[in-house]
Amino acid sequence: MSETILEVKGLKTSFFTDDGEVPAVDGINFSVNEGEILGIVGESGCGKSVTSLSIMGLLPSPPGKIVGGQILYKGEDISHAKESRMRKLRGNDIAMIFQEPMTSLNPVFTIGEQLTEAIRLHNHLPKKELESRAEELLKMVGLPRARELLKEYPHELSGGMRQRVMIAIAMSCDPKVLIADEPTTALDVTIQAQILDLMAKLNRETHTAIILITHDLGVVAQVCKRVVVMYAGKVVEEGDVRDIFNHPSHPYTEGLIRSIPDLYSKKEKLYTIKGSVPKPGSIKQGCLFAPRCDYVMDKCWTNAPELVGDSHKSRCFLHQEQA
Amino acid sequence: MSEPLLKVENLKKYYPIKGGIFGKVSETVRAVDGVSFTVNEGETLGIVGESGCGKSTTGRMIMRLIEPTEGSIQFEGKDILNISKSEMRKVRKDVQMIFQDPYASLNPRQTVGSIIEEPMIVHGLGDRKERRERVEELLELVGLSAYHAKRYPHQFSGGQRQRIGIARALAVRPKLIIADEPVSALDVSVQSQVLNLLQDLQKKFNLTYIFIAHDLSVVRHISNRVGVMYLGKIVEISDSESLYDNPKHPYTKALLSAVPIPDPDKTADRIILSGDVPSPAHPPAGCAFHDRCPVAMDICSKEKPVMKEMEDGRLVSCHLYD
Amino acid sequence: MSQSVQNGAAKDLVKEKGPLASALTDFWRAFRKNKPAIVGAGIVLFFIVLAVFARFIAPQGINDQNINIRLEPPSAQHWLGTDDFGRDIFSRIVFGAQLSLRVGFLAVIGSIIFGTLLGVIAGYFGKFIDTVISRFFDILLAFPSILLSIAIVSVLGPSLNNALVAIAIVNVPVFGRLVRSRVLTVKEEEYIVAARSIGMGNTRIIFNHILPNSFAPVIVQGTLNIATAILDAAGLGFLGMGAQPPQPEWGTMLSASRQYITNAPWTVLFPGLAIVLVVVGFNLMGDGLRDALDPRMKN
Amino acid sequence: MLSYSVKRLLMLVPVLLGMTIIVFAIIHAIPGNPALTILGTKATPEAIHNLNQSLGLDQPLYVQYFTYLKNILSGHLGTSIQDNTSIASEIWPHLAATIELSFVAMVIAVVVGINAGIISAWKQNSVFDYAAMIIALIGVSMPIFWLGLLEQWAFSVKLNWLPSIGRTDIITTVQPITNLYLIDTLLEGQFAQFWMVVRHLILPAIALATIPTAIIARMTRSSMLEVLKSDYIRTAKAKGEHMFWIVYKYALKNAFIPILTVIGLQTGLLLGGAILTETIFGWPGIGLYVYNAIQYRDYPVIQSGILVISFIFVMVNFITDLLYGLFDPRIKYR
Repeated sequence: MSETILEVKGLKTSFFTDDGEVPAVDGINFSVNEGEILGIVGESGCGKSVTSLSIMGLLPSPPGKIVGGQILYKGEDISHAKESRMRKLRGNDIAMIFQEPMTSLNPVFTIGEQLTEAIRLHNHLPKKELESRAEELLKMVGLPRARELLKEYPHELSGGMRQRVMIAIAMSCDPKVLIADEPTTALDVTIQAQILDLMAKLNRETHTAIILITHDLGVVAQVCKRVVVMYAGKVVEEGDVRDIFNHPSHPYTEGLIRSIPDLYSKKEKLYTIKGSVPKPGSIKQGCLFAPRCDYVMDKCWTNAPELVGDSHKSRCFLHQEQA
Repeated sequence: MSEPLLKVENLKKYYPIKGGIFGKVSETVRAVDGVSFTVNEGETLGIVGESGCGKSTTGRMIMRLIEPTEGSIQFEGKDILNISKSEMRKVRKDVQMIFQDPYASLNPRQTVGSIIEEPMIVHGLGDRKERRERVEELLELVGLSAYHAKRYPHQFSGGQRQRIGIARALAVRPKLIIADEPVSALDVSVQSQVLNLLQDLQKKFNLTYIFIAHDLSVVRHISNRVGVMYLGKIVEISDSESLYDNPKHPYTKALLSAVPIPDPDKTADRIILSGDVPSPAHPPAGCAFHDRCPVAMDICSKEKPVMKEMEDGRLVSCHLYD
Repeated sequence: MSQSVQNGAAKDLVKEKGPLASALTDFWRAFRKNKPAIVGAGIVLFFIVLAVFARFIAPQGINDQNINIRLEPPSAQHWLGTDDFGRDIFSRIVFGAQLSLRVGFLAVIGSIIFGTLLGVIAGYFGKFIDTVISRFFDILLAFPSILLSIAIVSVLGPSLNNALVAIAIVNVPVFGRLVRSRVLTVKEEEYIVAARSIGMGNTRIIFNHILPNSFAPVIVQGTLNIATAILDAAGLGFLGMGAQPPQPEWGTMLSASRQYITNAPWTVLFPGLAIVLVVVGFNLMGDGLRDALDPRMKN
Repeated sequence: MLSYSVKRLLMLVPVLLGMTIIVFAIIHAIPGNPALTILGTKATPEAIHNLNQSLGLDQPLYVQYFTYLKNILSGHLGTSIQDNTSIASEIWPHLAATIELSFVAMVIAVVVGINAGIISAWKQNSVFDYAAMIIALIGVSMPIFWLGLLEQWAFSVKLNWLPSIGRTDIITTVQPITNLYLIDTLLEGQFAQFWMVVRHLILPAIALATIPTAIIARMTRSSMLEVLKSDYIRTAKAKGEHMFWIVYKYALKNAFIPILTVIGLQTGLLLGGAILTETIFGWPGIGLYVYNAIQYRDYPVIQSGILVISFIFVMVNFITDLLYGLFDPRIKYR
C-alpha cells in the first residue's frame, strides 16, 4: 500500500455566530494515500466543504475556526500553521478547485495572468518559460487554441472550459493533493463526464492524490476508490467504494443509495429518508441520525455511537451489536 | 384514442439581438426552434436536455409567460394563442406551474397561507372562509400542517418550500401542471420525498404533468413518455422504457452514457462528447448536433433531419434512420 | 402523505409566532445587534423630543433679545452662550430642531411619493413611458443637486418652505431611479413569474408583490436622504436662499454669526455641531436599517 | 469602442437639451413680470421695456428658447445685468479658479479615500477600520461651510499658519496665462508665487475634499469587502498569493467600477459644493460668481453659471463611463 500523504485526525471546526458556537465539523478522521482518489460524500450542510476549507486554511475567519484535532500533511500538523507556511503549501503542495467555475476565476484578468500566477509564486521561472508552461498546461487539460486562450478573459469561455482552466491552475505546480469541491455540480451532464474523465486521466498520469467532494453518489461510484460518507458534521461510514455501495452498513448511506431513481429500471415508489438534515448543534445527545432512522433503537436516542471497523468503518449500533 | 389534452405544434421562440448605433438586429437567438409534441390526460411527459436547450422556454411558452414567435398550442382542442382574454383566464386556471427555485418562487413578504390562497382569489373561487379551509386542506395534502399557514417562506427548508409551491399550484384544481426542474435544487433525500408526493397527487387527482428536468434518472422515474431536446429542437421522443433501454438518437445515447451510475460495478462505456453545446445564435448548419456527433455522416452537415416515426411509434430526428 | 414526513417537517421549524410579530421580531433582532444604529436612533429621538417639546425645553423664546448680554460666552445661565442680539443660542438651537426636522421629513416624504409613483410606472410598464420618465430623471440628475435647488429657489424666492420644495424636487429622481430599478429586479423574480402564471393582473402584482418588496430600500434611502436634506437646507440657509433671519434655522444662524467667529466662536460652533449631530444620527440609523431590512445590501 | 463612444455621446444630446430647457425656464418661471422681479419695484417703465427687449421677453416662448439655444451654441451666454459685461468672457477666469480648486480637492479625496477604504476593508473590524469609518461618517455629515469657518478660525485666526481668503495675497498679481495659477506661476518661473498659491489652496481644498473623501472611503470599503468575499479571491488565496497583492492588485481592479462611478458622481458634489466653499474662502471661482449674481438677482449670470457647471458634470460622467472599459473587460463597447 502506498504512503499516507494527508491525514485528518479528530478535526473540529466551529462557526462562532451570535447564537453561540455552531459545530460544522465535529471530530472527523480520514486519510488520503499518495495517488488515490478519495470521495467525500454528503448532503448540503454535512460539513464536507468546511472540511476542505479547513485543510486549505481558507476558512472565513471570523466566524470559522478550527477548535480541535490535527491536519497532518506529510506528518506535519498544518491545522494551526502560520500564514506564511500555508502560503507556501497552497497551490504548490495542496491545490483546490471549486464548485462554481463561473465565479471562481477573476473576471478582470486574462486566463494567462491567472494561470501563470501560481507558477510565478512557487517556482521562479523566466517569462518565456512561464508562457510555454501555461500553454502546455492548457493543452494538458484538453483545451484547444491554447495560445489564444491565454489572452482571453473568463467571460469569453463556457462553464466547462472555465472548469478546465481551474484544473490547469490547480495542477500548475504539480501538487501532491488536489481538493475538488463539487467540481462538476454546476455543469451539464455531458460536460461533467468530460471533466471527470479529465480528472481521472490526470490522476493516472501525474499521481496527484484527489479528494473529491460531492453530493452525487453516481460521481463517487464512477471515480473514487475509497469513500467517506459524512452526515451532520461527522463521518458515518468509510470504506472501499464497492463495500460502501454493495453493503452499506450505516442506515443513512443505505437510505441515500436507495432514494436515487434508477436510470436502468423504473421503481414504483422511491425510498425516502424522512424529515431533513438537522440544523448543526440542534441535536444534543444520541445518534445524530436517530430522528430520521428506520432502524432506530432505544439507545440511539441517548448514546452516540463511535466510528468502528477496520477497512470498512461505520458509526452505527446496529453493526456494533453484531460484531 | 381520445383527443390529447395538450397539443404543441412547431413552437418557436426567436430572440433578436440588437447591436450597432441604431440598434439593428444583428443576429437571432433561436431558443426554441420548431418543437412539436402532445400530452395525453393523466400521463407525464418528461422533457430533458442540457442547459440552454430551450426546455424551460418551451414550458413557459405553454404558460404564455413568454409569447411564442411562431407555432400553435392547443389545450383541450382550443388554440390558446388565439383566444379571448376571458377564455385565457379559464385556461390559466387549468394549467399551473411549479418552479425550480423554492427560495425565489415564493414571495418572501407573504405568509404561506396567503401564497396558497392567492390563485383562488385571482380566479374568484369560494368566499374567505372556504378559501381558508381549502388552504388548510392543501397544506395537509402536501405533507405540511394547517398551522404552517401563518408562517413566512424563510421559516421553511427547501423541501418544505417546494411543497408550498405544489400546494399553490393545486389550489385551483388544475388539469395540467408544468413542473420546471422541481427537484434540482433539493438534496437527494428530500428529492425523493417530493417525487413521491408528485406521483401520489397525480394518482389522486388524475393530474397531467409536463416534467422538465436535466436529471435523466429523475425523469425516467416519473415520466411515461420522454422528449430529449438539443439546441431548441426535440431530437427524440418516445415512451420512457424504450427511450432509456434502447436510445436511437446519438445525442440521447451520449447523454445517457454520461450519467454517472451510483454503482461501482456498472462502469458502462462512456461516450464522451467533445466540446460544448454551440450557441443558439449560431447553430451549425444541417443537423445541429453534427459537429459533436460520433457517427456523423456527410449529409448531416448539409441537411436538417426531419422527425420520423419508427416502427414502434417513437419519433427520432436523425439521418441514421432515413 | 406518510405520517413520518409530517413529523419531520414539523420538527425542524422554529417556534410558533404570529406573522407580523415574527417579521418585526426578526427586524428588531437584527437592528438591536447593530450598536451604531441604536446610537443613531437615540440621537434622532433626542432631536425629535427637542423639537416636539421645544417650548418647554428652551429656557427662552426664539427671539427674546437682550442687548446687554450680546455675544456672551457659554455660562450657567446661557449654556451655549448668546448671539449678537443677546439671544440665548441654546434656545434657538432647540427651536431650530423643529425647522430642520420638518424640512428633512417633509422634503423626503414628498420625494418618496412622487419618486415612487414615477419609478413604478417607468419600471413596470417600460417601453416609451419608461424612456420618457428615465430621461427626465437623467436631466434632473445631470445638475449638481445644490445648484438645481438654488435654481429652483431663485425662481420661487428665498424662504424655508421654498427650500423644502426645491430639495424635494431635486430628490425625486433619486427615489424614482431606486424604485424603478427595484421594480425591474423584482419583476424578474420567480415569484412574480409565478404570480403571472396563475393569471394575476398588473394592479394586483404591483400592489401585492412588487411594492412590498421594494419598500425596504426606499425606507433606507429615505432615512439617509433626511440627512442630506437637512444639510442642503442648512446650506441654502447659509447662502441666504433658505430660512430668513430671524428664523432660528441652523444654517441661517451660521450665516448671521460668521462675522463674529473671531470674538465669539461659540456662535458658529454650536449651530454647526447641532447639524453634524442630527445628520450623523440619521446616517447611522439609515446604515443600521439597511443592514436590518435588506441583508443583500449589507457589507 | 469608437461606435460606443459615439452612441453614448448621442445619448447625451437629449440630456443636454433638457438641461438648457430647465435653465431657460428659470427666468420664465418667475411669477409675474420677470423684468419687474429682476429690476425691483422701483424700476422705471423705460428700464423694464429695455430689459424686456434685451432678454427678448416680448417674443413667443418657443422663439425665445430657440434664440437662447442658438446663442449658447455660438458661445454667447448673454450679458450680466449687474455690470453689462459679457458673461462668456467673464466666465473662464472664474471657471479656471473653480477647476483648480476642485481638481486638487478631488486628488486629495481619491488618494486618501481609496487608501483608507482599502485598509479598512482589509483589516475589517480593526482599530483603524473603526477610526476611519467614524471619521468618514462625521465627514459625510459635515456642513462644509461650517468646516470652512472652523478651519479659518483655527488655522488663520488662531494659529496664523495659512491665509484664509482668496487665491493670492492682495498685493500680488499672478500673470494669467491659463488662469490655473498653479500652472501659470510655474510657467513664469515664479516659485515664490507658486508656493503662495499652494498655501491659499490648502484650506478651501481640504474643506471641499472632506465629503468626497468620506464617501469614497465608505464606498471603497464596502466594494472591497464584497470583492474580498468572492470566489475568485478564494482561488487566488488557494494559489498561495500574498494578501497584500490580493488586495492591491486583484481585488482593487474588481472593486474599482463602483468606486469610479462614485468618483464621477462626486465631481457633481464638488462643483456644487464649490459655491459654498468659495463663498466662505472668497475664492473667485464660478461658485462665488453665481453667489454674487444671486445677491443681485442677476439671472443671466445665474443661468449661465448653472449651465456651465452642469455641462462639466455631464461630461465628467461621460468620461467615467468610457473609463469603465479599462477596468472591466466584460463591458463590451457595442
